[in-house]
Amino acid sequence: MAIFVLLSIPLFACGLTALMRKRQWMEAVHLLSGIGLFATAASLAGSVLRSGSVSSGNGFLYVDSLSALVAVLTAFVYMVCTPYAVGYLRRDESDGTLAPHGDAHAALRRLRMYYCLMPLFVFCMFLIVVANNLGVMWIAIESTTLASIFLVTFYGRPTSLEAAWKYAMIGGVGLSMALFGTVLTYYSAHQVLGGDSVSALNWSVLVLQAQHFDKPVMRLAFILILLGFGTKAGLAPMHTWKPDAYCQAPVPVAALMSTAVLNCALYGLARFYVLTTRCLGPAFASNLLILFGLLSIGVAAPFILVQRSSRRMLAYSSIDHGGIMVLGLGFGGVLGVLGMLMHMTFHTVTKPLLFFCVGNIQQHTGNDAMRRGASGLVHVLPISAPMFLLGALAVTGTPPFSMFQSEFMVLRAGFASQHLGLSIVFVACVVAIFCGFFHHVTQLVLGPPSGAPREAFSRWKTYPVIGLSTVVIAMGFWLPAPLYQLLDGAVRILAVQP
Amino acid sequence: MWPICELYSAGLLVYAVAALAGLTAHLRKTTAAWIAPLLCYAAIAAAALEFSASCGALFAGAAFDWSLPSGIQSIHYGVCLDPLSAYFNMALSLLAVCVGVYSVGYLRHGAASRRPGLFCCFFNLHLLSLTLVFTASNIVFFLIAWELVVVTAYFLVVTDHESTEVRRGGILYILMSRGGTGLMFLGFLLLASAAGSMEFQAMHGSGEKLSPVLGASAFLLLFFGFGVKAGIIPLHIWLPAAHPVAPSNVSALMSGIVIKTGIYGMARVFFDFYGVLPVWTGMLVLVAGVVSALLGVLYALMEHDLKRLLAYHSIENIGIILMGFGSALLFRSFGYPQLAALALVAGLFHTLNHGVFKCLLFLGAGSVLQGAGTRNMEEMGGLIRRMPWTALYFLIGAVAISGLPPLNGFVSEWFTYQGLLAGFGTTSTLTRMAFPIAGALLALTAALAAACFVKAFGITFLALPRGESAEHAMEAPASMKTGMALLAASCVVLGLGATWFIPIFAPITQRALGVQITQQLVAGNSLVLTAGSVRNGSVSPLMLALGLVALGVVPFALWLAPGRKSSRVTGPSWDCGLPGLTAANEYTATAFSKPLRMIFGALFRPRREIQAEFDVSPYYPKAIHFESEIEPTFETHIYEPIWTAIQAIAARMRKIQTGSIHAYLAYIFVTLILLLLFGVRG
Amino acid sequence: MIEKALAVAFQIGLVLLLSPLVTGFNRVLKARAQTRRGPSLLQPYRDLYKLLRKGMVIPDTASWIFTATPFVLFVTTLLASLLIPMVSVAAPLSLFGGVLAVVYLLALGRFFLALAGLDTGSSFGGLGSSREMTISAIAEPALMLAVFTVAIGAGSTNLSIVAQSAQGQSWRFLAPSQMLAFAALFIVLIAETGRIPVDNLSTHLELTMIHEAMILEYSGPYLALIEWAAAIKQLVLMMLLVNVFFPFGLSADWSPGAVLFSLVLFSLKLLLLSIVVAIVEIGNAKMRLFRVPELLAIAFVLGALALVSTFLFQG
Amino acid sequence: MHFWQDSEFGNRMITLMAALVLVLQIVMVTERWIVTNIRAFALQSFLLACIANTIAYYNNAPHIYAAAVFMLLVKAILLPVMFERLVTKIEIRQEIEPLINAPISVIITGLLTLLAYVVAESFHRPDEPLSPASLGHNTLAVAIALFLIGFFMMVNRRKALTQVLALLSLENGIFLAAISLTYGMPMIVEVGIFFDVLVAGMVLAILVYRIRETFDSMDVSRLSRLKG
Repeated sequence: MAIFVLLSIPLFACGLTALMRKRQWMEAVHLLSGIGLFATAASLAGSVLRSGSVSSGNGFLYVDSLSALVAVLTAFVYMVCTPYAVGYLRRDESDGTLAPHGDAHAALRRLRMYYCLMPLFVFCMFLIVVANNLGVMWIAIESTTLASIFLVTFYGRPTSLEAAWKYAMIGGVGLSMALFGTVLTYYSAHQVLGGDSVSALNWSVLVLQAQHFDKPVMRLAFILILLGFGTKAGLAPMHTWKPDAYCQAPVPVAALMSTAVLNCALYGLARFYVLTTRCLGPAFASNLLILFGLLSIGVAAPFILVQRSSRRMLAYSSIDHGGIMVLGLGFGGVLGVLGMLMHMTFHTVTKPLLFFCVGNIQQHTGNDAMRRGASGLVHVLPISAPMFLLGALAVTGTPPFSMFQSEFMVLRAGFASQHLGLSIVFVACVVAIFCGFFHHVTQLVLGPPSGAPREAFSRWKTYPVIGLSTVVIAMGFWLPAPLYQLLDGAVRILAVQP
Repeated sequence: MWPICELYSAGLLVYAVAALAGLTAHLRKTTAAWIAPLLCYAAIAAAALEFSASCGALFAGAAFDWSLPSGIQSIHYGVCLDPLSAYFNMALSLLAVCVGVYSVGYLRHGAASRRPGLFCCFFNLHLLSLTLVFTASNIVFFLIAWELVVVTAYFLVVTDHESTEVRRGGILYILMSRGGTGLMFLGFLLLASAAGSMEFQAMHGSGEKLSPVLGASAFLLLFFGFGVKAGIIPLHIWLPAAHPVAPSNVSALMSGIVIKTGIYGMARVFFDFYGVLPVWTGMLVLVAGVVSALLGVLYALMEHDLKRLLAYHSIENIGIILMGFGSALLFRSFGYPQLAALALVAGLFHTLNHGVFKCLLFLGAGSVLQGAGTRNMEEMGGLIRRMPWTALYFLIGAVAISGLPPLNGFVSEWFTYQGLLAGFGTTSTLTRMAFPIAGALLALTAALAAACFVKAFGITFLALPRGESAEHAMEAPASMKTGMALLAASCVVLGLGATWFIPIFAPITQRALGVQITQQLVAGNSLVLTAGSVRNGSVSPLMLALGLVALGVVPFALWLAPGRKSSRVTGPSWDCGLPGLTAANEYTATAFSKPLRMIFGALFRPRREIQAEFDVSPYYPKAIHFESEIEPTFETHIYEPIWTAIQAIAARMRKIQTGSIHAYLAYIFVTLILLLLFGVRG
Repeated sequence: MIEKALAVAFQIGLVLLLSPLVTGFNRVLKARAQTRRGPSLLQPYRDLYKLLRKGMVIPDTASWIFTATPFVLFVTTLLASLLIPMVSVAAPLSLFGGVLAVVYLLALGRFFLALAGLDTGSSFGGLGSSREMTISAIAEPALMLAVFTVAIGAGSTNLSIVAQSAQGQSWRFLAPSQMLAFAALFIVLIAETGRIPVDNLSTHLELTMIHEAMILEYSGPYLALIEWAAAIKQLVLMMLLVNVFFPFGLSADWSPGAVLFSLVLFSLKLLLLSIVVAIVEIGNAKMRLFRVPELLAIAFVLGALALVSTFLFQG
Repeated sequence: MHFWQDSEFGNRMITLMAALVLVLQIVMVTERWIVTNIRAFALQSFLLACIANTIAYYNNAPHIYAAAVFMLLVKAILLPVMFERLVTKIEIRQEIEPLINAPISVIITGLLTLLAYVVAESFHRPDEPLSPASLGHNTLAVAIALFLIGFFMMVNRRKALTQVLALLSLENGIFLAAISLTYGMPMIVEVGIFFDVLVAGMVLAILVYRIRETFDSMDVSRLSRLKG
C-alpha cells in the first residue's frame, strides 16, 4: 500500500501543477509533495524493517531494505531541494534570467515546466527503486533521462542546449548498452527458468536461481550493464556529460541528479552485481568494479586540482565519490559493502549542502568562476560561505565529519582484500582531491572584503543550508539506529559470501 | 583515591561547553568585552582539571578507559589514560593553563579581538581535540581527533584571513598535514591488519607480526606521517609559514604542544607497537634528528622576523628530541634496554622542556608584537626599558632554550649527551662513530642556538630603539605578564627540581622498554642527576645554582674591599668622535648573523645587492640601499618543482574534456571494444 | 663537611691568586721574546688593585644586564674552576657537575658577556659579540669531541674520576688518542682565551679585536672583575688541559703535606703549558676572521681522529 | 505439411532477413543523403518486423506478434515520417559529411562485424540440436554487429539528426537480439521499451529542432564551448 502512495504522490503533484495558474500554488504543491514523499518513504522503510521485504502487485513491485534505503535517500534529497528550489527560482525570476527581456508569461510557463518535470523526474527514480522486474527498472532509468533533458535545457542558453544534447546522446548510448545487458541476462536466465511468464525477469526470482545461469553470457551481460549503469552514474570514461550537465542545469536539479540519480544507477548496478557474483563468483565482477572505481577517482583528481568553475568542481567530486562507492563494492566483503552504502548515505546528505552554497554564491556573484573570481565572500554571505567551507571539509572526507568513516571503511576493506597497492593509489588521490578542493574553496571564501553589498537574507535559500549542515555535523558522531538497521539489511543482501 | 575519570571527563565537558558558548556568542554577533576573558577562564579551568587528572594518572599509576558508542557497530570512541598519554596530557594542560592566562589579556586587541566568540570557540575546540588525540585508545578515534586538531588549528591560524600571507601559511599547513594524515592511514592500517583489531591495546607489539618488508614500510609511512606534523627537515616548510602568522597565543600553543602530537605518535608507534626494530630505523631517526637540529638552527640564525626565528627553533628542538628517540631505538636494537630507557627519558623530558620555554618565548614575542607593533627585529631595540618584565621572561626563555645551566634546557640536553656518550661503547661496528658525531653536532647546534638568542634578545630588547614604533612600546598588561611568569617559573622549577620530576618517567619506560631506570638516574638523596650511576657522570642543577649565588659574595667582597666609595657616572658610549650616538650606529640582526652566513655560505648561497647614491664626491655616498637574502633551498629545489609538475600534468589531463561529443562517444566506444576483447575472455 | 668547605675555600683562594700570575707570566715571556723588558710579573695584580679603586662610567643606553654581566661572568668562571681537580684529585664540587657542566658554565658567562656587548649600543660591542659567538660556536664541536674521547677513555664525565683513572695507567698520556685530544683541546684553548692566531688581546683595532670589543665600555671595578674573570677562565682551561692529560702528582686527599707537594708540581706543569702557549703566540701572526673556522676544522678533525684511535689502536 | 511449416525453412528465412538487415546497416554507414538514410532505416525496421513475425509464427508465441506490430508502427512508419517532415521543414543541406571518410569507415565496419562474430561465437554450442528454441541463435552475431556498427555510426556522424538515427538503429540491434534469443521480453517490458523509444525519438527531434534554430546548423561539432 505504501508503495502505491509513494508512486502516486509525484504523479498527482505533476498533474496538479500542470493545471495551476499562479506561482504560489505551484510552490505550495511542490513543497507538500516533498514532505509527503519523505513521510511515505520513511513509513515504507519502517514496514520493510519490520517485515524484511514488502511486495505488491503479485511481485511486480518489490521493496527490500536496499531499495528502501535508496528510496529514503532520494526522498530526503527531494524534500531538501524543494524549499531551496522555491527560493532559487524566485531569485532567478527577479534577476530576469528565467525569461528573456522580462516577459512574465514566458517566465510562468517555464516555472510550470519546472514544477511539472521535477515530480515526474522523482517518480521515475522511485519506479527504479520499486520495480522488481529488471526490464521495468530499465524503462524507469530511461525515463529519468528523458524527464531531465528538459530540466537541463531549463535556461535555454546555447551552452545548456549543448549540455542537454551531450547528456541525451551519451545517456541514450549508455542505456541502450544497459538494455542489451538486461536482454542477455534474461537470455542466460531463460534456459534455467524456461517459459516466458511475466515473473521471469523479476529480480527476486532470478536471484534464487543465479548459480545456474549461463556463464559466458552472464560475463558479457555484466560488462554491458556496468558500462550502461556506469554511464548513468558517471563513472570514468563515461563521465564526460556530468560536468556540462551540472554546470548548466538549475542548482536543485543538479543537486538531485548528483545524489539521487547516482544512487539509483548504483542501485541498479548492485542488483546485477549480486546476480553476477552468484553466477560467476566474486573475482570477475570485483576486478571490473575496482578498475572503474579507481579510474573515476584518478580522473577526478587532476580536474579538481586545476578547476576554474565551482559547479564543475562539484561535478568531478560526484564522479570521485561514485568511484569510491564502486571501489567499495569492488573490494567486497561486509566491510566494503557497508563502506559503500554508508558512503552513499553520507554523500547524499553532504553533496546538496555544497550545491546550495554554490548556488547562493553564484546567484550573488553572477558567475561560478573561482580562480580570478570573487574572494572574501565570508563578509558578504555570512551563512552560505562558512557552510561552504564546512561542506568542503565534509565532502573531502576530513575526519570529524561522516564521509571519513565510510572512506576509512572502504580503505579497511581494501586492506582486508589484500589490495595494498590500490589502497595506496586511492589514498593518494583522496589527498590530492582534498588539496585541490580546499585550496579553491578557501580562495573563494576567505580574503579581504571586496566591498560588495551584503547579500539580502532569503529564508528559502538559507534555512535548507542551515538544516543540512546540522545534519552533516550530527552524522559525524551519531547514526540513528533505524538507519543503521536499514544499512545492515542492505549489506546482508549485497555482501555475497565468496 | 584520585578521581581521574571524573576530573578528565569534567575537563572535556568544560571545553565543549566553552566552545558552544563561544559559537553562540559569535552567531548572536555579541562582541562584548567580557566574552573572551570568560571563555579563557573556562579554558583555564578545564586545563586545570585535565592537569590534575593526568598528574593523578601519572603519580597514582591508575589508568582508566571508557568508550562512547557511535551508532556504528564497528566504531566506538574509546579513551584510555596510560602513562605515556598522561605525560603528554599533563604537558598539554600545563601549557594550556599558561596560554589561557596569557590570552585573557592578549585578546583585548589584535586580529582575534574582531571575532572573539569564534576565536574562543575554535581555541577551546582545539584544546579539546588535543586532549582527545593524546588519550584516544583506538585508531579511528585517534585519526578523528588528529584531523580535528589540524582543522581547528587551521581556523585559528587564519583568524586574520584578510592578509594573503596568513592564508598562504594556513593553506600550506592544512595541505601538508593532510598529506601526513594520508601516510598515517596506510601505516596504521598495515599494523591493524597484523594486529587484527583497531584497539591500541591489541596493537601492542603488533609490528613483529608483519613480514619484514611490510613492517619496514609501515614504520616508514608512520615515521614520515608523524614527521610532517613534527616538522622534520624535508617536511618542515609549513612550520615557518604557518606559526608566525597565527595569533601569538595560538602559535605558542602550536609550537609548544601541537607539533608534539607528532612526537607522541612516534613514541606510541616506535615503543608501544613495535618490539625490536632493525638498526637502520634507529639510524634514520637519529640522522633525521641531527639534520633537523642543525639546519633548523642555521635557518633560524638568518631570520630577522622574531616569530619565524622561533618557528625554525621549534624544528631544531624537534631534532634534539628525535636524537633522543633515535639513540633509544638504536640501544634497543643493540640490546641495551637500560641505555634505551635513559635516551627515551632524555627525549621525553626535552619534549616537555621545549614545550615550556618555546611557549614562553612565543608569548614574549606576542607581547613584543603587541607592544612594539612589528615582528621585524630590525625596527625594534631598547624595549627592555619600556617592557622590563617581558624582557626578563624572554631572557629566561632564551637562557633555557640555549641549554645553559641551571635551567631545564640544560638538564634534558645533558641527558641527551650522556645517552650519546654511552652509545659509543654499545656496538663494535662503525655505527658507534655516529653517536659522538651526533654529540659534536648537538654541541654545535646548542652553541648556534645560544648565538641566535643573543641576537634575538640583544637586537630586540637592548640598546636604542631602531624604529619609532619601538620607541612608544607599552608594557604587556597584567594577565599576559602572569602567563609568562608562570611559564618562566616552571622553566626554573623544571630545571632546579629535575631530580624530583624524573621519577615520573618510571611507568612510561616500564611499559615501553620493560625496564625502570629512574632510580639509577637520581642519587645523593635526590639532589644529583646521574647518567645511569654516579660513577659515569652526574650533575645537580640545584647545587650549581646555589653555588652561583654563594660565590656571588666573592666579587662583591672584591668590589667593596678597597674602602673608598668610587664614583659612578653615566655618560655616552664611545662614538669615535662622531656627533652623538644614534640608533643607526647599532649592530643590526642581519649584520650579527653575517659571519655565520659567510661560513655556512654553501648552504645559504647568500645573495646581496648594494645601491649607493652619491651627490658630491664618490667617497661619501648620500644613501646606501642594502638588500641581502638567502636561498630557501627546500622550497625552490624540492617543493616548487613538484607542485609545477603536478599542475602541468593536471592541465594536460584537462584536455580529456575537449568539448566535442564525438570524442566523448569515442571514449565509451573504445572502452566497450577493449572490454569485449579482453573482458569476455577473462 | 667542614673539611669540604675548607677545600672549596682553599681552591677559590688559589684560583684567585694564580690566574693574574699566569697572564702576567705570559706577557713577560712575550716581551722577552721581542727583546724588551716588559712589565713586571706582578703588574696584573697592580692593574686589578688600581681598577678596583677607580671611578666608573656606565653608558646611558645600558640596562641592568650591563651591570649584572661582570658578576655573572666572574661567578660562573669561578664555579667552573671548582669542578676541576687542581691540586687534589678530588675536585671540591665535582659531584655536582662534570666536564659538560664546565663547558656550559663558561657558555653561560659568554652568553651574558655578548649581551652586555650589544647593550652598549655602539657598533664595537655588536661586532665583538657577533664574532665571539661565531668563533665559540665553531669551536664547540671540536671541544665536544675531545671531551668525548676523554670521557669514553675514563667511562665518566666526572673530572675527578677521569683524573683518577688517568693516574692509574702508566704513560697514559702517550696513547695516540690522548695526544690527539690534547692537540684538539689546545687549539680550542687558543680560540677560547683569545690568543694571537685567533684574537689579539692587547690591541683595540676594530679589524682584529673580538674579546676586547665587548668590554670596551667597561671601566673601574667592573672592568677589574671582567679582566679577572678572563684570567680565571684561562686558568680553568689550562687546568683542564694539564690535570686531565698529565694527572701525575695530584694528591689523593686534602692532607696539607700532599697538597703542598702537588701544588708545586701543578705550578711547574702550568709554567710549561704557558711557555708552550707563549711560543705559539710569538710564532704566529693574527689570522683573518674567516680563516679561523679552518683552524677549528683542523681541531675538529684531530678530535675525530682521537675518537677513532680509541678503538683503532686499543689506546 | 507445407513448406512454410518446416522450421528449417523458417531458420533459413530468418538468417536471410538478418543478413539483409546487416547489409542495410552498412548502406546507412556509407550513405551520403539524409533522406535515403531515413528510408534505409525504415526498411530495416520493416525487415525486423518480418523476422519477428516469422519467429512468432514458428514458435507460436502470441506476444511477439504484438512486438512486430509495434516495431512496424513506431520504427518503420511513425518516426521516419516525422524525421522526413523535420528534414524538409528545416531544408538543411542534405549532405552528410561523416568524421571519417567512407572507405575507412567501411573497413572499420568490417572489423566490428568480425568482432561481433568472435564474441557471439563463445555462446554457440555445437552440440545443441537445431530445435525451434535455438532458432535465432546465429542472429545473435548479427545483433551484436548491428549494435557495434550503430555505435560507430553515432561516433562518426556530424549532423544531430543522423546521430539520432544511428541511436535508433543501435536499438534495432538490441530488438533483434531480444526477439531472436529469448523470443521477446515479457509483454509489459516490450510495450514499455517501445513507448520509451517513441518518447526518446520525439524529445530528440525537439532538441534537434532547437539546436538547428540556435546554432542555425545541425553540425554537432559546433557544440564545443563547455571545456575542462
